[in-house]
Amino acid sequence: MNKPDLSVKIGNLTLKNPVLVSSGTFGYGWEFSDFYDVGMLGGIVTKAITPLPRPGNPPPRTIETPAGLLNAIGLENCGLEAFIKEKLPFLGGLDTAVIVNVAGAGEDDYDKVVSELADNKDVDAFEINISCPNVKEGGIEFGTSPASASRLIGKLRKKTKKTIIAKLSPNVTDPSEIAIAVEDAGSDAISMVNTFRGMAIDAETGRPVLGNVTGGLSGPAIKPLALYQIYRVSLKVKTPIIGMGGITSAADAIEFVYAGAAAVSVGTANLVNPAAAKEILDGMEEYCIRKEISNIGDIIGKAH
Amino acid sequence: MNKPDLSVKIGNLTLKNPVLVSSGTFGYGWEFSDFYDVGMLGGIVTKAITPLPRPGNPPPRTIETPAGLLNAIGLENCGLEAFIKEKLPFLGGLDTAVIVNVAGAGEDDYDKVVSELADNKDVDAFEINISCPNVKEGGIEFGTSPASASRLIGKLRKKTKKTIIAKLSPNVTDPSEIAIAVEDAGSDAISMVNTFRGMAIDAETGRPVLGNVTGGLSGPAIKPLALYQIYRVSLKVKTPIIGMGGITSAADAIEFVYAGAAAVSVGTANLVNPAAAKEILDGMEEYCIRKEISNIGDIIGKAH
Amino acid sequence: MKYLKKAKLIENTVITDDCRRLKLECPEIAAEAAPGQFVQVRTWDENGPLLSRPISIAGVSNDRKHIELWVRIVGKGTKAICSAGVGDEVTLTGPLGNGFKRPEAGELIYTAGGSLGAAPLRFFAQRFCGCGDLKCVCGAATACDMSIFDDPVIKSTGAVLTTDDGTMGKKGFVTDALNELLDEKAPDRIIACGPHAMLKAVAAIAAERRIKCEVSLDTYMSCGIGACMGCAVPMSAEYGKPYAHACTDGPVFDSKMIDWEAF
Amino acid sequence: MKYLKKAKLIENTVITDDCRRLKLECPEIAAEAAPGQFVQVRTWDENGPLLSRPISIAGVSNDRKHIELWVRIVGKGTKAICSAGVGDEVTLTGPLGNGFKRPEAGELIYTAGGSLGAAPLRFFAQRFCGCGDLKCVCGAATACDMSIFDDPVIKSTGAVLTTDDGTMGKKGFVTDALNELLDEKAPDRIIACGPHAMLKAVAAIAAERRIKCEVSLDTYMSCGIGACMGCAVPMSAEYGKPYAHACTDGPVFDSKMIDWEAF
Ligand SMILES: Cc1cc2nc3c(=O)[nH]c(=O)nc-3n(C[C@H](O)[C@H](O)[C@H](O)COP(=O)(O)OP(=O)(O)OC[C@H]3O[C@@H](n4cnc5c(N)ncnc54)[C@H](O)[C@@H]3O)c2cc1C
Ligand SMILES: Cc1cc2nc3c(=O)[nH]c(=O)nc-3n(C[C@H](O)[C@H](O)[C@H](O)COP(=O)(O)OP(=O)(O)OC[C@H]3O[C@@H](n4cnc5c(N)ncnc54)[C@H](O)[C@@H]3O)c2cc1C
Ligand SMILES: Cc1cc2nc3c(=O)[nH]c(=O)nc-3n(C[C@H](O)[C@H](O)[C@H](O)COP(=O)(O)O)c2cc1C
Ligand SMILES: Cc1cc2nc3c(=O)[nH]c(=O)nc-3n(C[C@H](O)[C@H](O)[C@H](O)COP(=O)(O)O)c2cc1C
Ligand code: FES
Ligand code: FES
Repeated sequence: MNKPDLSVKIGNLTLKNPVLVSSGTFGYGWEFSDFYDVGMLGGIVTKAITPLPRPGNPPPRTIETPAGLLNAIGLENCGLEAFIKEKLPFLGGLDTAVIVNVAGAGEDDYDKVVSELADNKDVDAFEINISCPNVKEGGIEFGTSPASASRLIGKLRKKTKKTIIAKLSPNVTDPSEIAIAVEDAGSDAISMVNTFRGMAIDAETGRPVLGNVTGGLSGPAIKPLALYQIYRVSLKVKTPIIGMGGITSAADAIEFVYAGAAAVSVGTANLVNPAAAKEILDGMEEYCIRKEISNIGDIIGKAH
Repeated sequence: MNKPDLSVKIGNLTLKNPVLVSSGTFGYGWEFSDFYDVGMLGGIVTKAITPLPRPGNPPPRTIETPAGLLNAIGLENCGLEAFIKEKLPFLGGLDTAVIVNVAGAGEDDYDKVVSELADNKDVDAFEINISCPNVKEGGIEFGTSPASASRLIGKLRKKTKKTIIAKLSPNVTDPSEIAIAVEDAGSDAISMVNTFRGMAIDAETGRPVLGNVTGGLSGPAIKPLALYQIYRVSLKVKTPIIGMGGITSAADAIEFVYAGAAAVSVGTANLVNPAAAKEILDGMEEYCIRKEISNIGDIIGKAH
Repeated sequence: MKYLKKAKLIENTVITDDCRRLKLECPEIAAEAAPGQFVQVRTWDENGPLLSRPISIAGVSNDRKHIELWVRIVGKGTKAICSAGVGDEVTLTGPLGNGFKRPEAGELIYTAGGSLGAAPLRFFAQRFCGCGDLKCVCGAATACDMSIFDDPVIKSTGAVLTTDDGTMGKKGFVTDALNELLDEKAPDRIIACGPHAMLKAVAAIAAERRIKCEVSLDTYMSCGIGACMGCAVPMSAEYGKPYAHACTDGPVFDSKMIDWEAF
Repeated sequence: MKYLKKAKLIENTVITDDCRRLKLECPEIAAEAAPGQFVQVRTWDENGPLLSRPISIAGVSNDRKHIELWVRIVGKGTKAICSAGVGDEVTLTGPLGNGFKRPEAGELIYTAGGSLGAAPLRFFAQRFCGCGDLKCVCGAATACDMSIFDDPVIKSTGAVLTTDDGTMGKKGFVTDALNELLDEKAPDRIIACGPHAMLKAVAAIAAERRIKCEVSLDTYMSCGIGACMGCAVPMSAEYGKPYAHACTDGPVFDSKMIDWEAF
């Protein structure tokens, strides 16, 4: 068989393959460039960018749980200005889509980051993080109410022609409601899931382990939950879904595609094995060849 | 040190110790009696009982996931009549609290089971399952709307003087809302969490693994999520919480107590190791002795 | 009575690339085990899968102190089990489930084992050799798997050995060899264990020839002790209930009670 | 350059009940490793913990083909690592982090190692012996742990050995022995690695005596390569940023830059 066609269209952006790397788990890309050519990926999603630098939460910020990772980083990042100056040039030089994850404490923060980068040639898309469980001011609030999610996305839609991806919170009764709201408001795609709210307690001391008390759970533990949410939401929206949550192997990634994801994103697995995303991409290609799937698009949502 | 006091009051029921076993993971008790004297436990929660027998869902009904178990049993049970005749006598003969888990397709079903057992001397309490993710007709609906949860509990409250425990769904934006609603409606206690909605897909075939397509996730994978929900809800309600979700060791159980649970319940761990609940009870006692905790009540919610 | 025991691993023998024969010291289970029953096995605490794994009892030592298990590495649980070292403690729960019916005096029984499915049949032969009249067929996909049957008990039954690809023994499926035996003479009972497709085929043959047939099913199990209702097997109308449970009602079932279409 | 490699385990030696010395073949990492750097280690695929585990490089063989790790079993990850067999493949990422500053000619350096914290200091001594003037103190809680220091490199430094309980070597804490040395003569630098409480005490001593001091911190890490921002270390005002990251800015830090109160 010829090489399968793995390309995917997300809004007006064509990804050369469906393997992205998730925000907060891939630094700004260059951290992984000793291990493989990160330009081979479908896209790189940056750590959340806020207008000003954020110091992040007090440690401990991460703790391993059974098959999972709890984190409460608190959106530590260098801020918009340093991002443009120090991080973006490397990303812009790669032959891969650069997706900037945007976060903030209020609508203005999101607006500022998107407006500033709206015409930047090194940026291909925005992932709007309306679902971070680890900052108290905002983020998660947008993600749990269809009305405020819709208002935020609607506002940002007016600021840029670039692809907008809304990143949903899984910590809701029905993620489809928010998905429909952001789709109607002009989001080109949806990415899900962000982390599930969780916490760890030290049995010896009786105290919460994380400096931030609560955190967000990622990794293989949440894979069945993420698959379910994507399966369910993909029945309700027409925009493509970028699926993530515990993807560790090519088989995992393929399951997300069957569930309804047009592209997949590798998160925690990058922290475990720095070559994870490359291995998953290679494995997906092998899978398509072995199964004689000439176009990955043919199997999207086929578990339905 | 003397033996610590492990007893707990839940409504008008005193549990001799805080270790229960969860509905659907301990059969009707006798299945475990070859392994230890199950009468030593604080209480036994039965498999969900419905007025009529239910055949359950088509197989496969369970599948292991990373550190978790997905199930879609579909409330298979022998029905109220056979339960009273065949299962209850054994349970009634034990020196432990017998808690009947009640489920149904509509309010009438719950009403029927509770009314019928309201004066049965072998029954000590009812756990009202408003949170089963694996039956389409009802269950989960009560668990996701404060109004219907409140109406159902209010109705059942009138039917029995025995302790009523409302079992909440974790698949909601804010479990505190439902907790407050059922507390106001007369529930003596809250038990949480039931399973998280999830699914598994077979990467080779692209098809859902479970006969029921979707299922509920339990086991160590969900422990951080359960701890968080209990921590959060215990800030909002005064009624005792029976905490569960991935408890596998005495240390796990102690963490739930610190998070805010007055009693704990062992579920999936029983399936993995039939002596799990006994070992956890023994370990909690040892913990209290080692830490010189004379009354387990002293550490409830102390992580706050 | 069911036991939960730490059993010492006495021998761990390589049978094929991916199969091991384990000998475990567990007098309680050995004393009560019947052919067709199984044990739940765990060799890990934290660093392993969640659930224990069900494995058929392949035999019991003459002094009834040890049990034998035959295990094929197919995933992480069996991999961990097979890499246990001699002297290690293995956690066993058992004996579990209902075994094959005891043979009656003079009963003619044909056994059909596919690959490691031969394990419980081997225990049957070991226990009941002499009680009835036994003719055995054992089939494997290819020659590499034939060493599974290189076992004194199986040999003593004079079993017909087949491979699907003819690389060793008789060429063809177990069912082909079974049919040949059946053409010669109808037995009182067929008992079978092996892959799903093979059992289905054996059940069809038995139904057509109206011969009593017991199959030992391999279903996904969680608890193995009747607590979770996870191991449902769809049953035929005759059975009276839509589902049976493999771990308590089985794993051995009368093949005509099973709804093979739904299963 | 950082490498992700499968390294062959060449030796796995028991040092104490719960400590092992591992020798691994990994020329790429061995060639570039500097004292104070670490590797991320994995010996499992499915049957193990999620994250890799950070372990200091305790030395490099003369031919720069092998690295040495000293590991204490404290949980499931280190248990799996220490039970790897000779010949097994171990997944390593490294060398990671920033090591100790290279000694200048004639620089007088005191090293203080608590228990396995001696590992990176041993590599320092191995690499730089001769470059500066080294005086070493190694402390353990009790005699059972003293065999950690029974190592040719550590011996060659003439290290002062202490135990908290006096069951072997000098009685007292590492810091007591360090203070004695300091009373004799002030060095140009102290370098230390060990339990948190010990490092804090060493940092306080160095601050009081106004001696330059580097400590190698043991923080909880996820990625080890600067990707997750998980390994935050609270820093003093002087550092200019509220947090540094142990895996990229450290694990070796100038002790006066750390906000010991918040840490
Ligand atoms: C009553 C009974 C008796 C058995 N006797 C034996 C025996 O004597 N020797 C032996 O080697 N095996 C036996 N099995 C099968 C054995 O239990 C499975 O191979 C094992 O549970 C797989 O676990 P794993 O972690 O290695 O595989 P996993 O990593 O869990 O899965 C690997 C693959 O095996 C499949 N699988 C997982 N569990 C089962 C299962 N229970 N049945 C069928 N397929 C499964 C999965 O779908 C997957 O494709 C028996 C099963 C039952 C129910
Ligand atoms: C830069 C660096 C270098 C290190 N060098 C060595 C070394 O040379 N030799 C060595 O034996 N160990 C070293 N460690 C510590 C080692 O990484 C931990 O002991 C290991 O990660 C624990 O994993 P586990 O799965 O065995 O324990 P777990 O089961 O994860 O936990 C067991 C206990 O150890 C604690 N723990 C877990 N991870 C860490 C950690 N990173 N630091 C401190 N405590 C932890 C837990 O809180 C828990 O109490 C180093 C750590 C760092 C960050
Ligand atoms: C350490 C860490 C940091 C993260 N930071 C961000 C972030 O800044 N913005 C965001 O949208 N998601 C963030 N996430 C969530 C991931 O992008 C991803 O949605 C989630 O981890 C689920 O995927 P996984 O299970 O593959 O990790 C972070 C996750 C982790 C583990
Ligand atoms: C196989 C299985 C069957 C279950 N059946 C029921 C049930 O009938 N009623 C109910 O309220 N909860 C049921 N549950 C949920 C458990 O009681 C418990 O809430 C959940 O499994 C979380 O605890 P765990 O992680 O310790 O298992 C079931 C869980 C499992 C695994
Ligand atoms: S496996 Fe649990 S009931 Fe059969
Ligand atoms: S451990 Fe991930 S940034 Fe340091």
